[in-house]
Amino acid sequence: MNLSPLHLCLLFSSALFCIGLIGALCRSNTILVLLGVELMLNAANLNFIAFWRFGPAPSAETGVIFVLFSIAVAAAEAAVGLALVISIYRHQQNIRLQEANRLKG
Amino acid sequence: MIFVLTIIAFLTLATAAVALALRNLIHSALLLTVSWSGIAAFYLWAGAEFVAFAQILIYVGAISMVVLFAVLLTRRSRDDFAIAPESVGRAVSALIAGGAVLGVLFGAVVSTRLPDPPTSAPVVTVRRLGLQLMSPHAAALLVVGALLTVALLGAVVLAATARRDATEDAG
Amino acid sequence: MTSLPLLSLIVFTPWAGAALLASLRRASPIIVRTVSLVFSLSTLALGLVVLAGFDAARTSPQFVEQQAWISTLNVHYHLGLDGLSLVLVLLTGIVTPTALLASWRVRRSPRLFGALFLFLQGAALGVFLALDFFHWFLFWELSLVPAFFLIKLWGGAGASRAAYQFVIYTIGGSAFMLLGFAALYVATGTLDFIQLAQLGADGTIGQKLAALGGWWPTAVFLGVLLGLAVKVPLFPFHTWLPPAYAEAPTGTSMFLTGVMSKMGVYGFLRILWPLFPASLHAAAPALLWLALGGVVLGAFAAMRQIDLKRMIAYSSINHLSYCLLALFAVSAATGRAGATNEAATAALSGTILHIFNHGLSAAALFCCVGVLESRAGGRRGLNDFGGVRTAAPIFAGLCGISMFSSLGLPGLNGFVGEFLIFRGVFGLTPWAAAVACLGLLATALFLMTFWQRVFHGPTGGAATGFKDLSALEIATLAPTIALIFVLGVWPQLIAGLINPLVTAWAGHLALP
Amino acid sequence: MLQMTLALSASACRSLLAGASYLVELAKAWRPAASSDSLLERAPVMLRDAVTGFLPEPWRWFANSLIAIVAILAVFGLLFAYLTLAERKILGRIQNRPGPNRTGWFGLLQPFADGVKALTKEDIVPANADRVLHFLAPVALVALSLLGFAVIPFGRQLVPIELNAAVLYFFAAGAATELAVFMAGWASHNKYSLLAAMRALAQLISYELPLLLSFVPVVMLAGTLSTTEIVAAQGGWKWGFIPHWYVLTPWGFAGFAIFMVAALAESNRSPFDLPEAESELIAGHLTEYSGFKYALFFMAEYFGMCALSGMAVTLFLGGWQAPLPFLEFIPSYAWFAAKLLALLLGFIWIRATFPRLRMDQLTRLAWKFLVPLALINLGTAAFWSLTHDWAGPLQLARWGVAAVLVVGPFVIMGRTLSAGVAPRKYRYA
Amino acid sequence: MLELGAFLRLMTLPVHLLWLIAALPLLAAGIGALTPRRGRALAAGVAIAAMALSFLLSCAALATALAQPAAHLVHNFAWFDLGLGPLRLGWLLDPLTAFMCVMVTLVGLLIFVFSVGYMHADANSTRFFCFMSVFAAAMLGVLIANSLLLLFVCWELVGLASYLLIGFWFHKPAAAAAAKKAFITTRIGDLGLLLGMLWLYDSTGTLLFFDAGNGVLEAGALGALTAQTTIGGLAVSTAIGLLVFCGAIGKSGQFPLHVWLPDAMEGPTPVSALIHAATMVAAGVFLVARVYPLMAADQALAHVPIHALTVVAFIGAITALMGAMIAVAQNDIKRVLAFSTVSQLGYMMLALGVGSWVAAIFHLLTHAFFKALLFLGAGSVIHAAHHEQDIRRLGGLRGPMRTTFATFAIGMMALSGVPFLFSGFWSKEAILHAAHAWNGSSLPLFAGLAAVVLTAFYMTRLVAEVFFGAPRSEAAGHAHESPPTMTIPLIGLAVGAVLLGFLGTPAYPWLQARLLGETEVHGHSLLEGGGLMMLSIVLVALGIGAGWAIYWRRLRATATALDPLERATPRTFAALAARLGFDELYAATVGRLSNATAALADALDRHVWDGAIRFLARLGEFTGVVSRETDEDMLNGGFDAGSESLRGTGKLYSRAQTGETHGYLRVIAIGFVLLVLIVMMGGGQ
Repeated sequence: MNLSPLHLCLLFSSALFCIGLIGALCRSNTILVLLGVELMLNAANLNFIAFWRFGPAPSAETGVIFVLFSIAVAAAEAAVGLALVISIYRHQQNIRLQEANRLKG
Repeated sequence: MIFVLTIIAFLTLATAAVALALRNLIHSALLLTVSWSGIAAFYLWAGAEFVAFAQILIYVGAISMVVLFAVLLTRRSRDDFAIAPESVGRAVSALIAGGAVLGVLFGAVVSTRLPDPPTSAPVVTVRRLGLQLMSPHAAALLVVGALLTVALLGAVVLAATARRDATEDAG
Repeated sequence: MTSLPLLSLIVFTPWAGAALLASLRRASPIIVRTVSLVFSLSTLALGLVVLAGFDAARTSPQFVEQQAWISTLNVHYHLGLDGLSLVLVLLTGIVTPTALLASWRVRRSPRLFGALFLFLQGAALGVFLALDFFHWFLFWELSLVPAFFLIKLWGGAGASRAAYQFVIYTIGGSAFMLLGFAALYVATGTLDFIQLAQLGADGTIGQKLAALGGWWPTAVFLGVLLGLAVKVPLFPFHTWLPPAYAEAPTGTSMFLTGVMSKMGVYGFLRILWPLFPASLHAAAPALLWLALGGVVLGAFAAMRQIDLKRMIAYSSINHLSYCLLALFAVSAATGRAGATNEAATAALSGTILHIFNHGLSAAALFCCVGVLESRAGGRRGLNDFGGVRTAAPIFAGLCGISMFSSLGLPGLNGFVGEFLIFRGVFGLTPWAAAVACLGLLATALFLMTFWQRVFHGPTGGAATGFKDLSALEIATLAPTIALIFVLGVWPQLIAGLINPLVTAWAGHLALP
Repeated sequence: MLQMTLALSASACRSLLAGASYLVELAKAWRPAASSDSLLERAPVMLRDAVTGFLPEPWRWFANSLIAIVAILAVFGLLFAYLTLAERKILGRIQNRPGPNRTGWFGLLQPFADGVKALTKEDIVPANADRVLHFLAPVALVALSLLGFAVIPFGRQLVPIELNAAVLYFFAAGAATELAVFMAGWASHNKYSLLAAMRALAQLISYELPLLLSFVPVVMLAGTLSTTEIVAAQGGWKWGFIPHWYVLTPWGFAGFAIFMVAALAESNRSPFDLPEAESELIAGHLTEYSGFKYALFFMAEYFGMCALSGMAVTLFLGGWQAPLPFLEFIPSYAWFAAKLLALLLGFIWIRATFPRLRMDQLTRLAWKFLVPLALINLGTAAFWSLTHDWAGPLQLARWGVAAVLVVGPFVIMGRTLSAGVAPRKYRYA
Repeated sequence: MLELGAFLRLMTLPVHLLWLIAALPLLAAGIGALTPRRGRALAAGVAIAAMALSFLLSCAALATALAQPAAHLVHNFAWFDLGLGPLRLGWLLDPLTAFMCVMVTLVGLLIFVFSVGYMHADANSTRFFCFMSVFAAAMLGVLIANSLLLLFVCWELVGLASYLLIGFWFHKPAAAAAAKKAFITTRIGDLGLLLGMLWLYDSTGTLLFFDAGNGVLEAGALGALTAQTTIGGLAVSTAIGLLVFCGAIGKSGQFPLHVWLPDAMEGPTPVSALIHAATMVAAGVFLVARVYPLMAADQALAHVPIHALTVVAFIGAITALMGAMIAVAQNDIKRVLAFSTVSQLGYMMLALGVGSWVAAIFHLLTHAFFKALLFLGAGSVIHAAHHEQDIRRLGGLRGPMRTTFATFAIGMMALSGVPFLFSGFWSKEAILHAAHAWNGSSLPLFAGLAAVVLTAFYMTRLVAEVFFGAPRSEAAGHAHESPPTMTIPLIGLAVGAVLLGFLGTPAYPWLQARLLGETEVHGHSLLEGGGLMMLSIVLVALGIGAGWAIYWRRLRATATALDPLERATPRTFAALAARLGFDELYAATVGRLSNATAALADALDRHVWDGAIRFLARLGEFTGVVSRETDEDMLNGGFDAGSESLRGTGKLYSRAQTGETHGYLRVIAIGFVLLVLIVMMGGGQ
């Protein structure tokens, strides 16, 4: 098996992604779920950088710029998500995700 | 340099995993900052200097703060910081699902033939990045600016308490 | 030459003003009025800027702005200005502030009033400057919306009905025009006026439409004609006009007659004539009769009106029919032996001058009737007054000047346009000019009756305790009156802008 | 055998050659004709190269870095020590008392006495505290404060790391210190500590914004994030005597002022020292710290102050550039030091002069005054940059407009601000 | 006789400055318009000063014109650009213009002075002087215009001034109605003038009278106009001439548009004197005289149905006779004079028609003086008698008002044509001679002779009723002489009414010669054509004698006593007193027709056109109702059933929505895995 650096980077990011996924799946605390999602986002960013760094045309900064935007979006997501957490807390006095199901069909 | 990468990756993965498994939320958040810094280090290693510092500035400087505030604001007493253990069933199902994804991803990555990396690391100057952002990606930049503003306002509106206590102005 | 998009500025500054007014929720009425006045004045200011850079010797559009807009439809954002447009822009720039000043005392929601007015102004300007049918039609229809509300919300007792009639009638007409242009687009693949005019000049439009089917050219021509005829209005499509003008508030009446009625004539000159010269030529003898009907019957119907606003409205029909009369006479004479370029030039110059002059004098007359109405608590009947001149000499003087201008007294602006129209029409179709003289006579009759009943005789009726004009009202009327004098003595001011254009138009007389 | 001898001699020759070439290189560096810089100017670099020059490439880099770190630690450690002394002496003079004057001549040994005292004091950890974090907090704080020095050009060639995004790096490192403050407050397991930490965080976050915004014009005008290039962009003189420092332009002056105010707040200096003042929440997050950990916090504060001052010098005051052409013979690092010390003196002076702000005034100042001002300043700078080709009388107009853009908002918003100084109405009292 | 202008030779007025004559009164009008009501002295002073200056300028212009009487001095300029060429206007100076200008400014000056006294009690006298100045400016503009268009412009402005001045006391309904009537009636004629002008413009391409050979009154254009024929075989020049003459009919109160002129006496008396006696009404005569080459162009043509001048002659003759007849039966002092004016204008037209335009102008000038004199005298009487105008209620004013009586008597004798001493005699003789010499028809001559008798008769009646006998009302009893501002103009005009005649006696027809552009004056014997002169002297004597016999001998005793003629032939007298019923006739025909047209137009609008639209609207409404019914009953029912079943399905699916986020996440993860597996399996092939 001949793994290039790019392979390693991808494996790394997949692992990070799955850690985030498992965290988001098994924890019932909304904040932790959010953190898991953030990790998954980071894993995606990692991929962008990796493909940019080891990709065929690294002269174009597209990957970098994409990550910049992605980070900005993640920041927005975190801010809104945590604000939602706080308002959920205000409603049900805890932040257990499985209890926040009032809109179910 | 693969060696450096390996260390970084290991550190990052470990802290992330531990952070998501910890019972103390504060510790989780703090550990995650380490993980994020690791990712930043990876960026630095890959030559994306600007992104690395942006990652630190935003994740370590801002998001972690917000998370910590959120944790502090959603607990009644100090002892609540540690949260009750999760149900075993869910943990198992999560592990199975996550494991399946991991397996699939690993399989996919390993079985894919990727092009050989270029010999030298690409150089990206901040100036070029700025020019790229301002000319071809200017629209996206504006949209992101608007998004951040809206997110800021939205977060404030969501998190602010309704003002019921005008009478308390007696001072 | 500056690279500023002047024409876009002209069109959209009033809309910006409207938006600003819409956002000024808490502003006091005085601020609202000032803001709307200032924004409406922008047209005049920008119009003068354009005038400074305007090359009167060129007949093609100037200050052109052209950008691809909807490429699948071959639609361009295309603005341009020639002498005709410039004259109309200047007219709008003069009439709108005057109308807003005349509405200064509007109590009911001045903010909405101002915003709607500015919106209306912008739409009218868009019509005068657009060179692509697509947004020309947008502006054309958009002008109806504010006009509708201005009539309905601020009008008199029958305003609602009049507004509905106005809008539905006009939209009904425009619908046919839209269909016509749809067919035109299908046939030619362009909606650009300049390209279409070129196609129209060499008869390509007719051939292409005929390729769709034998009756298509006629149908398309009739559709477009209908849309424009309703707007002007051409006799007998004019029945919406008297109630709409009569029921509208004073300022709106001024704008309707001063600017909006000109949109129709503009359409005739900009669209119908260049695009369908052959069809118009064929239809012109019949249309000539309709225009004569408007001239004569409009004036005679005015004699019969008790409501002063309706009277002035009918007079507007009469005056606009003069403009169309000239155009139809020119078109009918196309290619006929003995039709001289001099006569055609005079007729077309007269049309454009008359558009401008009638805009001024009719707006001033409506303003005067508005003053009467406001003093008499809403009454504006012919017999409600008497001896106003004794009580209000200044008002009588200014009203008299606008009246004599409308009547075509030499030395005032109204005469120049009428004289040129008559000169041209006489040169092309003498009998039509002779018949149209009846309209002149009837105009004199009803205006004299108006003047005699309202201003002369012993003071009585609603004229008791009549106050003379306030400084504000004088300021409202004075610029218009001054222009009436100036243009009466020095018509070159306007004529100089359109001479080459009109000469070029008249040069197209010899058609295939 | 012969082969072995040959190989040995060859390697010896090679190393000899290497040594010779090294010497030649050194000599080249010494030769004055190579550059116009004076000997004194090049001394630090030459000294470093003399030490590390013989090492192979990757190691040399490593060693250079080490040397830089050691140098910074030494210089700024000493500076920290004597800054505390200077502060106490100056405060004393301003308050009409002598200040420390017992330990050593003129009190010069006082810092060392303090250090010894701090080292020997008992290290108290509260019973329920989070021990790890309680320990990590001061360490992290000092470490993060030190990070900032890495990109400040102390002299013409004296920049520890040449980074493309140096300014960003600096502020990213600065932002991370907030974490340490939180850790300190939370780990102490003390209500007041936690509250004070939250307050401190609020203040730090609030002032980070004007701090960042105030230097953006500099980046805009210089067109780079690299500190060395920013300093280089400020080189030269107009008409031979007015330096091209950014502080000497309207927007630069405004930016400098905002930067300094925000820097005061960021480093918890008076009059923004609420987080750690004794009379506010009993010294805040420092309550449960004593001994050497407390000293570390103290040290971190002074390091932060120095780093921010150094950044201010770099961004606005022309870095190591001499103020006048004929003063260039004085080495660049001396100029840098002079400017840095002047700013530090300013910090101390301000501490002695201004009363402490209330919490609400503090946040209002940040959000309602500094941030809008900085934003407007951004516009001013944009105007400045767009009008760079204005000459002659237009130049005057350019100055006039820019000055109005700076002074106008200052006056207008200053009025609303002073309205806010009126006694507060307590909503949650 | 010495050349009148011997010393005037020193004065010249270049033609390009001719406009100053008209501009000065216009300036005065502008000042008057801006003067507040109490600034009466200023307004009057400015108006009189401007008029005096204009008079001096006119004298200078006269001198200039007389220096080369045959030339038409012109100054043409462009008004505005029409694309293919400028529209040109111009000033014209020839003896005709110059004489008219002098007359208008002189008479105007005297009347202005008179007005100061007459109007001093009126609150609006600033406005009065303003309007009078407007009139003077416009009238002078008519005179100096070298373009039919410019003439038309000023012509209309004259009409406007006339309108404003007739309606000066607009609070009186009669005055307001008279003003409107005057405006409308003259406008009818003006439309003819407009059409004629358009035709002329279209045919010749210019409206300039004289333009170095290109003007419409010059041979080239006239030749072209006579060469073409139009409807009914008329020469184009005839048609145009007749249309232009329409304007003159309206303005000069000729039959059949004379009805407005008597009503115009509702205005202040100076207005009647200046506008409706001396100048404006004469503008029609002037117009025809001005375009005389055009009117006379068809004379050379033999095969035309009618010559333009023939029409003019007959219209003039009818008007002269009719006016004189009606004047006999009027009781209002101003109306008598008004119908006299109509009659005299008819005389002038007659003169024009029979080919002697110089005689017409001669009579115009003399008539201006004596008729202004008569009107001002009447004004003096009215002023003294507290606005009593009915001659039956006056009487016996000879004693208290000596100056007025003397001057009025001079005017009366001039108008009646008392021989040798009075100007009216000479001008009237000139006309009668011309009519006698005309070979078209002798009817005009007879009509003129009849009018001579009647004129002498009614003037005698007027003087007898007003000045002799005893006062028949209290107002007349308290009458006293008017102030000098009123009497001095009377004396001035009286002098003119006497002397002016000697400018044109057959022995030394200086005026005629100069008007015709001759520098030599060919005198004839005074008694040449003496037979006609004797006849007319006899006729004048007959008229005065009849008046003496009927009115003077037996003076009226009371105001209510019947007129002797009325006693004799009540029906004729009634018909004449009712002005032969023209007003009623017009009201019954033209008025009713226009009202019917208006009603028709209005009804068409209200019922036919609007009805059609309403019908269309109803149709649309009906379609809407049908469509709604269809929608509600047929289409909606089906949709309702469909959506009911959809809702059931939706409920079924909604059970899958547990609301548990983890569940969703898990499903996503599993779905992702499956997707990747499928792709990989598929991609392997």
